[in-house]
Amino acid sequence: MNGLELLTWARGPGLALALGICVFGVILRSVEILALGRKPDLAPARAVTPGSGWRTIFSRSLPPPGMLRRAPLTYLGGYVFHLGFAVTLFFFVPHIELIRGVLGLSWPGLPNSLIDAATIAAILAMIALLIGRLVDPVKRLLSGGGDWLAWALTFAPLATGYAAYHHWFENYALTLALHILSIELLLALLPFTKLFHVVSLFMARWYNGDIAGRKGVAT
Amino acid sequence: MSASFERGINAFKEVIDAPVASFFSSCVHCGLCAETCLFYTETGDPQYAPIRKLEPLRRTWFQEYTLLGRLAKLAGLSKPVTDEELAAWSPLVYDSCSMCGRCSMVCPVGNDLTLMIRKMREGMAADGHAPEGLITATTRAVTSGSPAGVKWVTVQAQTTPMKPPTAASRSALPTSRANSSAASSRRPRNSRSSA
Amino acid sequence: MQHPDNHALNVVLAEAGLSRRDFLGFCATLAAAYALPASSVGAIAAALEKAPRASVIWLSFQECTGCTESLTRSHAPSVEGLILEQISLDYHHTLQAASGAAAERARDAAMRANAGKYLLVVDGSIPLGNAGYSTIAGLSNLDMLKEAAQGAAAVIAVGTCAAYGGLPAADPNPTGAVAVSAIVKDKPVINVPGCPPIPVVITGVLAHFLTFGTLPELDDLGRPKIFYGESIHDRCYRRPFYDQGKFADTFDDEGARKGWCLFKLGCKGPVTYNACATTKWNNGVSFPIQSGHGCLGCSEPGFWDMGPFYQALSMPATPVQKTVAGAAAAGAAVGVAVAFANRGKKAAAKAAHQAVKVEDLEKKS
Amino acid sequence: MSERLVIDPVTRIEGHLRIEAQLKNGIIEEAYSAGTMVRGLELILRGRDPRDAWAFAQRICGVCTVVHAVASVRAVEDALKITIPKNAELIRNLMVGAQYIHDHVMHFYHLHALDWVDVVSALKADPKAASALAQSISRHAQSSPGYFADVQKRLKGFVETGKLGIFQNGYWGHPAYKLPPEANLMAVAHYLEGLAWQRDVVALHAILGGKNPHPNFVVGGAPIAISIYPDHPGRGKGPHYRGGQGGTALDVTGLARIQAVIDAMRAFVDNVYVPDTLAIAGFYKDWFKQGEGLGNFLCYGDLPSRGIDDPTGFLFPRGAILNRDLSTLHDVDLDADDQIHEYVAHSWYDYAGGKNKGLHPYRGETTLNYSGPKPPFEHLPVEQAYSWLKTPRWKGQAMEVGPLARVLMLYAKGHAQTKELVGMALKKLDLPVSALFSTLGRTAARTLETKILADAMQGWYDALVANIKAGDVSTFNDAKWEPSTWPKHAQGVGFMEAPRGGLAHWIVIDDAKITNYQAVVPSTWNAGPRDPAGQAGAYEAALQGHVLHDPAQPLEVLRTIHSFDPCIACAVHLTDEHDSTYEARIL
Repeated sequence: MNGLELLTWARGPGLALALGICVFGVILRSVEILALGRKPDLAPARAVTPGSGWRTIFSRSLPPPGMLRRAPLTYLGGYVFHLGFAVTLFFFVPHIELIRGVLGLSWPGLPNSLIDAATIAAILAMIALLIGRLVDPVKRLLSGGGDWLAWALTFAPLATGYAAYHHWFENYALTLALHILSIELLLALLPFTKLFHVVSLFMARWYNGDIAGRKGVAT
Repeated sequence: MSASFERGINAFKEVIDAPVASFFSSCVHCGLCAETCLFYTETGDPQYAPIRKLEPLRRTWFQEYTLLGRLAKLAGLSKPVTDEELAAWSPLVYDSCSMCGRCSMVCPVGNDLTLMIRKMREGMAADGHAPEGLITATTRAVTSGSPAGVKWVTVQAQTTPMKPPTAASRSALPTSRANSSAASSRRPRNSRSSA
Repeated sequence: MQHPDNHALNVVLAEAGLSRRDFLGFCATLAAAYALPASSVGAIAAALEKAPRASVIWLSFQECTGCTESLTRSHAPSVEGLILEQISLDYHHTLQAASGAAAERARDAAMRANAGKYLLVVDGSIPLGNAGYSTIAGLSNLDMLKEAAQGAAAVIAVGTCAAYGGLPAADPNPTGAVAVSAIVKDKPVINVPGCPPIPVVITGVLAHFLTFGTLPELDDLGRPKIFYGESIHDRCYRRPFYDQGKFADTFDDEGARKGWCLFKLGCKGPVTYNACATTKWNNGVSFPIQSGHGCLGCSEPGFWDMGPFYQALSMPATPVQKTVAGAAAAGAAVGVAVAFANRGKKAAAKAAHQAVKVEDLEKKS
Repeated sequence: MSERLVIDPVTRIEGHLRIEAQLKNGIIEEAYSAGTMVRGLELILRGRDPRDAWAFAQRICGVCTVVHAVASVRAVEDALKITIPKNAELIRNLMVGAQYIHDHVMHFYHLHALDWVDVVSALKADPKAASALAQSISRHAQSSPGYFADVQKRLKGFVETGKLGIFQNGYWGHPAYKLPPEANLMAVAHYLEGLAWQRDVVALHAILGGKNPHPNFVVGGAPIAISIYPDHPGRGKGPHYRGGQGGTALDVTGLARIQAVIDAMRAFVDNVYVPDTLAIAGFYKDWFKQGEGLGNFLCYGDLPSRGIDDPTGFLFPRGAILNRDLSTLHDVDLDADDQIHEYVAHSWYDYAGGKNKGLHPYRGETTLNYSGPKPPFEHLPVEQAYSWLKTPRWKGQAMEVGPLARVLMLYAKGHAQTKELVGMALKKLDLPVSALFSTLGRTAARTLETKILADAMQGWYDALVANIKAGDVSTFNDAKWEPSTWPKHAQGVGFMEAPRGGLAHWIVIDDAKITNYQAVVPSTWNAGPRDPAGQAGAYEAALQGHVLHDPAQPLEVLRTIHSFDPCIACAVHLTDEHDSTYEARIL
C-alpha cells in the first residue's frame, strides 16, 4: 500500500470507521452518564437562581480572580492551546470542506498564514504544557498513562498537519495520510479517554452551576 | 452490624450519580484544584490535590458504572478498590479537607469536588474509616447530644453566674483536652506547615 | 553505406540534413529538462554523437492509445526527430507501416538483432484474469511482455496503466489488470505515469537513456525524480491564492475567472507529483488547472479510486453519513443497555443499604 | 484454392483489431473483424458519481480524446435535464471541431497514407519535379525544389542507416503502389510536416481543456472560466474587454492563440490536406469502385447552435440512409426501445435471455464470457463468438457510420457547401456521385468534412468573442451540480458525431450513482462481428470481393480497413448487468 492508497483509505473507510467509533462512544458515554440520574438534594434550596447551570457553562471559561497569577502556565498554555487548536480546526479551508462534506455546514476560512501561526502557537503551548506536567509535582502525581496518551493523541494531528502543510517529507500523500489517520485515532479514542471532557465538560459545568445556585453561590 | 468494606463500597455505589459521573469524566488532571486547596498551598505536598483525594471513589465509578471500566475490571486491567486503600485515604478525605469549596469554584471543567468529598465520606464512614475522634464525637453526639460530651451540668455551670470553681465543674475539662490532642496527633505526616 | 550498428547519431543527423545548430538545440533542451548547467550541453552533444540509434520496441496492451498520441505531441525532442534521428522504433502498432505477420517479423528481428540492448516501452496494463482478455497476433499480453522483456536492457512503463494498472485496474478491476512491474521483476522498470504522461516527459526519459545510457534517478514509485519530484500544488501558479484562503466555489464564479485556487472543486494537485505546473502541456500552452479544472491526480497510483473527482481532497472519499448514523444508533442502544445495568446495580446498592448507626461506625471485624 | 488470411495486429489504427478472411483464388469471400482487447470500463463506472463518468469514459480512447467525454457529459445532462450556457456550447463545438481536424489530418498522413505512399520510392524522386507537382496543386509555401531536396536527403540518410524503424517490413515496392516518386516524396514531406502541424494545433485543446490528449470537461458547461472582464476598463484605448489577463488560459492571449490555431488549421487543410487527397486519389481511381460495403448509413447529428435538444440547429444532421437511397432519409430515435439494439451472437458475452436476443442499451447486459481458443492461437472460430465487440443494429439493419455517412447526409439534405465541395472533387477526379460509395469515397468524404469544419471553427470563434464582448462570460450552469438536486432515478442518452461516426452513451442514475452505463460507438457499428442473422458488419461487408495481389502482403485489405479509421479501444466498451451477479462485458 503506497501513500496515496493509504490516504484514500484514510479518507474513505478509515474516516467512516473513526467517526463511527467516535459517535458511538460519545452517545454511549453520554447516555451512560446521564442515565445515572441525580441523587435528590433533600435540603431546601437556600436560593433560587434560575439559569445558574447554563451561566456556569460559559463563566467557567474565565479564570477566577488571582488564579491566573497562581498558575500562569496552566491557564495561558491552556488558552493558547485550545484557541490555536480551534482556529486551526475550524478555520483552515480544507477542514471546513471536510465539515461541509460530513455535515453540509460551511463558513469562511482564514488565510493560511494565520492558520499557520495558530498551529505553531498550539504546538508550542502543548510542549510547554507537557513540560509543565513533567515538572509540576501535582500534575506529575495526577498523571497516568491516559494523560500521556491524550497528549500524544492531540499533538499528533497538529504535528503531522504542520508537517504535511509545509511538505517536510518528500511523500506528501503519506504525510497527509498520517495526518488524517492521527485525527482518526484521536476521534476513535476521544470518548474513552479524558479527551471526553470536550463533551462532558458541558454537563459538569452545568451541574456545578446548578448545585452552587441552590446554595446561593455565584459561580 | 458493624462497618465493613462491603458496606462502604455499597455506599459509594449509592452516592455516585450523573453529576459525579460527569465530573470524573471531565477531569483533565490540570491540577488547578490543588492551587486553591489550603492543605496543598500550605504544605506543597501534591497528595493534597483535591481530585487525588477522590481516587477510590473515581475508581469505583469507573469500574461499576462505565462499560469500559466493567470490561477493564473483567480483564483484570483495573485493580479493584481495597479496604487498605480506603484506610490510607481516610486522612486525605477527612483531615485534609475543610470543605471550604474553593476547588469547586475554580475547576475549569466545573467539577464540584466538595460535593464529591462529602459523598465519599458517606462510604468511608460506612466502611469504618471515619477518623476515630470523629466516631467518638459522633457517638457522643448521638448518645449525649453533644459531640464534645458536654453534659448539661457543665453547661449549667458555665451559664450560671461566676462562682468559685467546684470540683464537679473542673472534672469536665480534661476530657475535651484529650480530644483535641487526639486530633492534632492525626496531622498529616509530611506536613511542613509552619502553623 | 555505413555499417548500421556503428552508426553514430551526429553522422546520421548530418546526413539527414539536420544542422549542427539544430542538434545543439536539442541538447540544450535536454540539459534544461534535466536542470543541468549550460556548460553540460557540449558533454550531452558528445555523448549523443557517439550513440547509435538504439532499438526501441513499443508494446501496447490494455490501453487507449492516449500515450502514443501524447508522444506525437512532444516538441523537444519531436516525434519525427526521435524516430528518424534518435531511436530506431522497430515495433509500434499505431505508427508502424507493416501489419500482421510482417509486423510480428519486424519485432522478432529487432529482438534478435539487439538482444540485451533494446529498450522496451509498454503502454497499457496486462490482464491476468483471462489470457483471452487481450491478445495480439493470437498471443496473450502476458506472454508477449515476458518474451519481449527477456532481451530488453530496460523497460519503460509509459502511462498510468502500464505503470500502476491505471483505468483497467480501477475498482473492481474486471479483467485482473496489473502493471508492468508486477510481471517484469528481473529488469529495471522505469514508470512514466500520467493519463497520458506529458509529451516531453515521455521523450525526455527516452532521451535520458539515449544520452547517458543509464536510468534517471527514480522515486519510491519508480518515477524519474526530475519530472515527478515536486507536487503540482507546490509549483502551481494558483498556490498564492490557496495560501490567502481564496478559492473558486464553482466553475465560473468570480474566483474561477480570477484564477483562484481550485481546492474546493476537488483539485488533487497537493497529492500529485508531476511536471504539469512547470513544464505544462503541449509546448507550455496550459495545464489542467490553468484551464479551470482541478487536477485529477492522473500520475498517481490508484487515482481513479481516490474518491469523487469534485470532492475536495479533505472531504470524505466515500460517504460517512450512513456509518455514523448506524454508529449513533448502536451507541444509543449500548448506552441504554449499560444504563439499565447501571440502574440495576444502583438499585441493588440501595436495596442493600443499611442505615449507619453509631454502633456501626467502628469496625469490629 | 481456399486459404485463411489473418492480419493481427492491424497496425496504424487505434486499438487491437484482428482481421481474418477466407480467400479463394486470391479473392476475399468472407471477412471477419475481431476486437481482441477488453478492459471492463462499464463495470468500473458502475457505482460512481455521474459527474465523474466523463473522465473514465474519455479514456475509452486517447485518439478521439474529446468525444467520449462530450458524449458522457451530454448523457448526464440529458438525464438530469441540465442546459449549458451558450459559451459552453461554443467551447465544446470548438473542441470537437479541432478534434476532427486534428484527427482526420493525422489519420490521413500518419495512419492511412502509407497504404498509398511508397516511402522508399520517394528516394528516386526528382526534387524539382516534386516541387513543380506541389506548386501545380497548391499554393502551400513549403514547395521549393530545395525543400524537397532536403527532405529527400533526410530520408536517404535515414534509410541508409539500415535501421528503418517504423518503416521496417512495409510493403514497399508492392505493385499496388501507383504514385510516381515525386508524389511519394511530396507525401513524405507532408507526413513530417503534418507531425509538426498537429502538435501545434492541439494548443486549442490545451487552452480550453488544459491538456491533450484527454482535455478536461465538466457536466453543466465548460470547466474553463473566461478570464476576460467585459466591464473591466482595461488599459489604454480600444475594446473594453481587454482586462483580466492571466486568471485562466482563456484570456485575451488565449483567445488570440485560438485564432492563430484556427488560421493554421484552415491553411493546412486548404493548402495541403485537400489538394493532397485529390492528387493521390487521382492515381487510384479504381479504389472508387470497391470497398463500398453495406450501403446503409447512420448519423446521430451534432454540433448544435441552439442547444443539444434542437436537432434543427445541428451542423451535422441526424438520420439514416438505406440501400444508398439518398432521396429517402429516415428518422432516428436513440431513446426508442425498438430502434437501436445490440447483439452478442458472435461476441464473447452472454445475455440472460439467450445469445440471439437484441437489447436496447438502456437494458443492456454484461456477461463477460471468453469462449475463444486459449492463446497462443492460430485462428478464431468465426462460426461462434470471435470478438470482444458487440453487434449493434438499427431496426435490424447493419449500418455504416462515419465521415461518408455524414457527407452523404449533408449532401442529401442539400447542404450548400457540401454540394459544392463534392461537386468540385468529383469534377476534378472525373467521377460520378456513386463513386462516393467506396474505399476512397470514404477517405475523400473525411477530407471534405474537414474542410467544412475548418470553416465552421471561425464561426464558433467569432460567436464566442461576440458573446464575451457583449458581457456574457457564463460558461457553467451550477443549478443541478449538487446531487441533492437530482431525482432519485434518472436516465439519459448523450450522443454526438465523433470523427469516426455516430457515438452515444446511455446512462442510468439511481440515488446519485451510476447503475448502468453503455456506449455504442462508431467502430462498434463498423467493426462489429456478424449478427444472429449472419449479416456482416461494415468492415466485413466492405472487404468482400477484394482481390489480393499477394496474401503475404495484404495491402488491399489495409486500404479498406484504414479508410474506416478503426478505433477499436472505443469499440470495445462496456455495458452492464441488471442482476446481482458479477459480470463484465467490454465491447
